Amino acid sequence: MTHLAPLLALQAAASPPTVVPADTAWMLVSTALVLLMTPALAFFYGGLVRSKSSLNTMMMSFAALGIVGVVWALVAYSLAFGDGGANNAWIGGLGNSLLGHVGVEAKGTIPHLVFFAFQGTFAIITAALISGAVVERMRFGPYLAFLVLWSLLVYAPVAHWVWGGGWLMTRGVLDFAGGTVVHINAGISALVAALVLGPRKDYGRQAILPHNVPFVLLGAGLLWFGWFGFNGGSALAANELAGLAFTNTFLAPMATMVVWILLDYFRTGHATAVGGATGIVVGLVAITPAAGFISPMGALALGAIAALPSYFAIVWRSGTRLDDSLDVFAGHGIGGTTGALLTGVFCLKAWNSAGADGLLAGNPAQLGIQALGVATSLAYAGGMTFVILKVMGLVTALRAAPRTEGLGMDVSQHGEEAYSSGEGSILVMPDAIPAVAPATALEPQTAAR
Amino acid sequence: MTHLAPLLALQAAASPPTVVPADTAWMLVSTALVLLMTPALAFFYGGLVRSKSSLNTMMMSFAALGIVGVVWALVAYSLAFGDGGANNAWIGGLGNSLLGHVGVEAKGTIPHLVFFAFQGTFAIITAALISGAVVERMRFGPYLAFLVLWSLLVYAPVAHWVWGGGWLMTRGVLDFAGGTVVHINAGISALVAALVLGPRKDYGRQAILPHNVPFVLLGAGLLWFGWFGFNGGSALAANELAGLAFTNTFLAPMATMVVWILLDYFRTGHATAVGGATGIVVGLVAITPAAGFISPMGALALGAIAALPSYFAIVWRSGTRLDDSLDVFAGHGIGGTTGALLTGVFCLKAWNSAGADGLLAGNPAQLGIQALGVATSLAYAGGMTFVILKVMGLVTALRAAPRTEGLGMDVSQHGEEAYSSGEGSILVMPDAIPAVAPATALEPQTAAR
Amino acid sequence: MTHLAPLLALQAAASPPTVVPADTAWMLVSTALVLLMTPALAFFYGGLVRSKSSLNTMMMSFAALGIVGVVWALVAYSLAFGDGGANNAWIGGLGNSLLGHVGVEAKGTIPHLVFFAFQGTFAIITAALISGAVVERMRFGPYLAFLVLWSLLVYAPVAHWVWGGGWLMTRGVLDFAGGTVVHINAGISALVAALVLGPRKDYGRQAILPHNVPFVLLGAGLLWFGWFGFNGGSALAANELAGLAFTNTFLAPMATMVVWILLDYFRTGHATAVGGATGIVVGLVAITPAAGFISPMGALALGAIAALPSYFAIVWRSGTRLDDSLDVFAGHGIGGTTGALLTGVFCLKAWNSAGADGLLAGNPAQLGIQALGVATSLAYAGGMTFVILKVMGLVTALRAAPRTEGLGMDVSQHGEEAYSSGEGSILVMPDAIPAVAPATALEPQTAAR
Amino acid sequence: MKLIVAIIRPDRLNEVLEALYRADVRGLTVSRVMGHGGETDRVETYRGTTVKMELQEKVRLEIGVSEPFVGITVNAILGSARTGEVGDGKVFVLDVDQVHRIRTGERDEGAVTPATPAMA
Amino acid sequence: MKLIVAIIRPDRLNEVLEALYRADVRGLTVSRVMGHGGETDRVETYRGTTVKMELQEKVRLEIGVSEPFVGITVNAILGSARTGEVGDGKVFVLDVDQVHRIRTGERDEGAVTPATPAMA
Amino acid sequence: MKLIVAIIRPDRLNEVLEALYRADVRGLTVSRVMGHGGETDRVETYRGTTVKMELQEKVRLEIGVSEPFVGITVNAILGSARTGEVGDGKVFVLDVDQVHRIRTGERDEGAVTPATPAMA
Ligand SMILES: Nc1ncnc2c1ncn2[C@@H]1O[C@H](COP(=O)(O)OP(=O)(O)O)[C@@H](O)[C@H]1O
Ligand SMILES: Nc1ncnc2c1ncn2[C@@H]1O[C@H](COP(=O)(O)OP(=O)(O)O)[C@@H](O)[C@H]1O
Ligand SMILES: Nc1ncnc2c1ncn2[C@@H]1O[C@H](COP(=O)(O)OP(=O)(O)O)[C@@H](O)[C@H]1O
Repeated sequence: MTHLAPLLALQAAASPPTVVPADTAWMLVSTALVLLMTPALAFFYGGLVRSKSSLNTMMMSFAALGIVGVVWALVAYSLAFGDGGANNAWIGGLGNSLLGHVGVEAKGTIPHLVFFAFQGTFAIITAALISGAVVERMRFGPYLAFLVLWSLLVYAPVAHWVWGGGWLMTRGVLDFAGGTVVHINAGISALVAALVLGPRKDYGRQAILPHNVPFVLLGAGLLWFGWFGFNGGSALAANELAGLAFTNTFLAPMATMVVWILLDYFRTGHATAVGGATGIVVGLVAITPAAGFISPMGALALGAIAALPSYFAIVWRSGTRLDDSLDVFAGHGIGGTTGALLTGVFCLKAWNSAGADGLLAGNPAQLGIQALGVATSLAYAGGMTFVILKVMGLVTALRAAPRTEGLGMDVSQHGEEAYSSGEGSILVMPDAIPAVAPATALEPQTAAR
Repeated sequence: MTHLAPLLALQAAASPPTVVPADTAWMLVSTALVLLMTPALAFFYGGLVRSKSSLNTMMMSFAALGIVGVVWALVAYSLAFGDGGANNAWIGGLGNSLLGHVGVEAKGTIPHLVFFAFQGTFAIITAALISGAVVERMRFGPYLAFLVLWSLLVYAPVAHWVWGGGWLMTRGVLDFAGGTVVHINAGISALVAALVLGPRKDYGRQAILPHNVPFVLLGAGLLWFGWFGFNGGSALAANELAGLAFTNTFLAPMATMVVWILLDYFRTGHATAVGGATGIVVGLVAITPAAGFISPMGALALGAIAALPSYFAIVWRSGTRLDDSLDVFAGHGIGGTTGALLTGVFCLKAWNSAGADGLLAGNPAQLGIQALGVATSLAYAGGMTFVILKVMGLVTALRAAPRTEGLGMDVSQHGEEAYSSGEGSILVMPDAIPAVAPATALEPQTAAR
Repeated sequence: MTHLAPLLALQAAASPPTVVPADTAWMLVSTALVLLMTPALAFFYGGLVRSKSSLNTMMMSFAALGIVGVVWALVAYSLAFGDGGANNAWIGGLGNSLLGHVGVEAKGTIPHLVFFAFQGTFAIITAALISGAVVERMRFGPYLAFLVLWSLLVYAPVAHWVWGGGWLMTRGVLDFAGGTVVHINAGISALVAALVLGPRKDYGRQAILPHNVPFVLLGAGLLWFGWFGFNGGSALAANELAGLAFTNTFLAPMATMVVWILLDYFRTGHATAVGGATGIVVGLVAITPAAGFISPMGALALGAIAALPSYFAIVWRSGTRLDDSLDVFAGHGIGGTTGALLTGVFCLKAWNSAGADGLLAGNPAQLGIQALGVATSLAYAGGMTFVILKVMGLVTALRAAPRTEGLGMDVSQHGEEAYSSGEGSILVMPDAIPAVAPATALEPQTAAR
Repeated sequence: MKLIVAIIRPDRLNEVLEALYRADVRGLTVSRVMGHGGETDRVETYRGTTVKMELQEKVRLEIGVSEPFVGITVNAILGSARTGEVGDGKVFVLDVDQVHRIRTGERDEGAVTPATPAMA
Repeated sequence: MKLIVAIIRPDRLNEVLEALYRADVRGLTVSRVMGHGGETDRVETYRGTTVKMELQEKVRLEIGVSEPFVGITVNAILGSARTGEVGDGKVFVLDVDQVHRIRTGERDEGAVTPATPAMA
Repeated sequence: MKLIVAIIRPDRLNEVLEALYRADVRGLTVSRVMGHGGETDRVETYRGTTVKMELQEKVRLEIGVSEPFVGITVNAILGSARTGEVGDGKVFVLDVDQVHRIRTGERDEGAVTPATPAMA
């Protein structure tokens, strides 16, 4: 995405770069849209778990808004997008840490701060995505620590390699809005986390059902809405490219949902709501790397094709002992991989001169380049996540004790219940109640008869 | 709406038309906003039905996002907005089918693809609106087939007549954002569908109550939010006209809600929440055709007036055997008619030179023209919907068997429940579990004491 | 905020002011975003109360959309932003009442109508905020009357003083997006309302628990999303200043949430979800007055600091007889005060030449000026709210009778329940059912076997 | 004094309430329960997980009656709750030692009104 | 051994629990139920539909006690659940044949502790 | 005829259902309840408010059986519901005067099938 910024800057504005109001308007909106995706994810995930762990699941997303956001501002942004000097192929420098030299002056055609915030929303949701693999068992404290470490050690470097001028970018890997940086990264990390933590104690023994499917649909709807900023905003301007990325984000999930519903129907005899919501998200994941590089009809095809690997991966996974609870790997890891590779198949310079021609345009090389990006991210993110969790496991327990797990994570981790009737709950009075209560001092209104 | 496009293009850009970034930014946002309206509708409708059919009701909206969206891209867009050549008065051509000649070059002042996507969101929600009349009894498969047929045979032609250069457009019918094309179309089709399918088995025998009124309020809130894109975006540019349409969309529902709450209060002694939400939606429906043609004070008046016919239509309908379950006709059919006619009363060239003067400005003729648009849509959409459903009824059963209906549509149509506790649900183990379970292979973390 | 408008107009557009499309696009979006905040508030508040009063709580926000919106259009806007002539220091004139001279011509760089609508969304949510202090006991009718009086007698004048060219504006009080006008105003009024009405009958006797914490999180997420329009839109243009305000609105709540979670953890041993949501809102409140005047790192600091006073105010308040039920004063009154004062500490001309230097930049005077704004708003809004409620109390009972309160406000005030199963509910048949029922006339489809 | 406990189908509740009303049985307590019996299980699928729902939604009625009302009440329920399909439910009649009306402190017959059938 | 079943108002539950606690009654089971009796029905309106709510929310207590506790328990409930308004509810006392404590397998008296009032 | 009422832990429900199934006990009714007993209370905090949760989630089983099944059923429950931790619950056995199967009108033994253990 950012490797387009200079080009766009040239097209849209004179050098030295100046802030273009129209582009700024669109990027402000896009940033707000992507920020909304994390609460949306909280509902998509929260609806899929049992009621007794729903708040914990939602908080795993909301907490990322706080923790990852702060880490991003303090140092991660600089590692991802700062100038790394000699080591720039590998990692950014610290020049922009503590928001140094990040002000309102133009980066491309928008204020640098807006670019910083836009990228921050990506870092936040990517980390939050992982939580789907460890819900209902991972302790909240260690999870927060994991968010910090993962953002610094996995997200920042990979984002730098692909978008920040690192080696994958120079290799010409195409990743318009984060198929590799966001979805493959999060997906493989989720898989590893699920393996390291092990399955929920009830997994495979009892039926664990979504406690609120409407929340899942709400999450999917808001995710699609926010994704227009995610992909459309990755053009970094309100131009034709944004229009293309936006429309492809409009078309691909439609095709995926339709195919998904048909697969559901033929396998189980029913088109399920959870399936429809999942299909939408998988379609959005798959179009993410391709959005600005392929044709709209290509997006329809890509969306339709992308349903298959993720669908069958979910079906297969559910029969194993692998408790990637909300199928983050099948949805984001495999969906992102499908999208990244198909980008190398469908991409056309005719639609984006800053892009490349792909397999169908007679350039199989691009497919290889895409595969390199995929493989790198799978290997690095998977390995590093394994190391982070194993090391953390040496200093603290990552998961709750079985009895705690049985009680539910909401009560055990947050001391709260998602839905309480208040029955049989006794108020614990604080020690001191002021003698003269203000309310009585001002004799309350007499009530209606 | 699109009959303004050329004019705006002239005002805002030089010929040959070029993409204007500011207009593109606004139209990208507007398209995202209108897309969000369909999930919003899913909640508005889903909250109004019984829990046992809530997922099915929501899926009737979500499915439209997939099915209608794909149909729109393949052929419906071309039928509605393509050049129909000699027959252009009646129907568009196939030149834009499969997105032929629909690219990033400017249509008006925005990329053609963005115009296509914006219009697509209208086609989607219009079809979804109809579902409110047949909830809790129509089988899902036939419903999906109906979506396809209706979009092709009803939506596309009517959209062409009014917006695509068809005969109603040349007659000077004013429909800024879809009072006729969207709301009257959907409303009358809903009425016919309710008559053809017949009432729910419990209708008029038992009390059928909304299972989740907060969802109804959530839907209404998100619908209003999205409607700013619906009406404001129908200016197709970020200009004064957009500002006018936007502000009228801000004012009218306020007046409708206030009047609705008062009517509720005087009739039942209570201002209800369902009533407040319904009032908002009716106000939005009524202002839709008028948004860009009348003054803000006119919008307040229109909103206030529009509450009356829809309100009393709902009260009357509930006493009959006509099970238009969620009052789609009273809300959208009658609300849209009120708005379309009042457009002919309040419209002023002073506010939109591309519009017309109405009755109050001494031009009663416009009211007649508006009536023509209303009558045409009522007759054509009503008749065609009747034919579609009767023909479908010959090949398959449109509604579920009474016992299935009693069981609830969620379990019978989707094999799911909206809210499940998992109690007494036995896991059906898939045949094969891999001997070496990965989780155990990697010895899970020992848990906290 | 509006005191920047002229300046921006000068920067961005030539005189006579003309409408700038990019600024218009951003302000249309911002207005829609702020409008969405009121439904969001309905969920934030509605989730925190008991199920039996949840609809009433939500309707207290939704009703403001109707009532306050209409009052705003009719006269309040004119009082706040109209030209007050000789008395302009105190109150605006009536020149813009009934939207007189409010059209599509430019005010600053956007259509005047858009400015009107944008400001209207502020008036609406400010009034709605107060409801959090009187939920579960205030009668709905008197509440609606209070909304009208409060908007006219409190909101309009204070908005005029600070933003409409009144005396506080000339004194140089900095309030970028409403720390004083919105949050302190609403907070102190809520405190007074809670004192006048007195505590809920169960308050301090029984545990009153949030019935739906996911709704609280949904509300918080949508509030944050909308707040980007609230603060970012207060630049009234899509420029660098908007980027600064936007980014500060992105950063501050993150710091507040993190600190809040830590405080929760150290006090109760758990990081709660309600706490996380509350922290986000408090951070948003605190950054509101400062958003366009301080540096991003300043915003992080301000957000972190702002958690403390509000947090401990809530803890303290809960031990008293003061039933400010949803802690509007602690959250908005104290949060707004913290923000307004810290604006005087952190503000820098270097970031906004239209602003001022603050304490840290060696200008303690600004802190004094800020304190003047705070004190004025506390005194005026508090006193006037007291008078309004006491006078209303003379003509009608403000709160429901204890038995009604026990039954719940949903049934008593709205004749509805939020979640009904329909069990044991008997349909009350309307007198007349048409002999020939239309459905039967058209012999319904025979159903599937 | 007897306590009659009946398990019925949710969608027969209104009919049963009406039948009891006609039989002059005024007081009763209702609760949502789930039942297992001869009905065939529903199958549901959530992503890769397929589950068999062994419990069906039922409604439980609890009615304290004086001896003369036992037959009347049981028959009212049997008549109004039957559909003839598996899953109609059961009626249990239990002996009661004491009944108290909380409001008045009345005991036994006095606590369940009317104590004798109107037409008797 | 007796099983005491009480139907009370939801908003009296805390008082009743406290009274039972003071009466040394430790074990009990609570459930939400809906009751029909002498109370006047609520009327609600949803759009054009008007409905009469015939069932009121109530809470059901189920308490297994040894003979010496029967009177104490019933009186604790009667005393704490009463408001004097129609709708206060009922108390039923049923005979119990056996009681088992699942954890220990203890039977009857042993299964409900304490078996005899402290002050006795 | 007896009516067996058991209060168990929610997370033992599946095991208990399976044990009953193996014991040939086919019909039963289940409901969610909340119980108070010897378990330590949970503490929760909502903003400034701290509360003690005195009630634990439990599941209530109601099973009508013919005499020969009483022991079998009780033992099946005792065996499958026990964890050994405080909070396992109770089993009550009540006498039943009559049982009716609504669908057929069959009475008593006939209403609860099977009336005698398979292996008997
Ligand atoms: N032995 C029993 N004890 C308690 N409840 C029972 C018993 N048998 C059946 N039930 C209840 O009655 C319902 C219907 O019983 P079932 O055997 O399915 O149909 P039928 O009563 O028509 O033979 C069950 O769902 C269950 O709730
Ligand atoms: N005969 C009965 N059997 C079972 N429950 C009853 C019976 N009569 C009343 N109840 C329960 O007691 C509640 C209060 O009874 P009601 O007659 O309304 O008031 P009161 O007990 O004060 O006369 C009812 O809502 C119902 O739940
Ligand atoms: N006397 C009683 N009457 C009715 N239910 C009881 C009684 N005692 C316990 N229970 C139920 O059994 C559950 C477990 O009882 P408890 O005393 O906590 O543990 P245990 O049975 O292992 O001693 C309680 O939560 C309650 O639901």
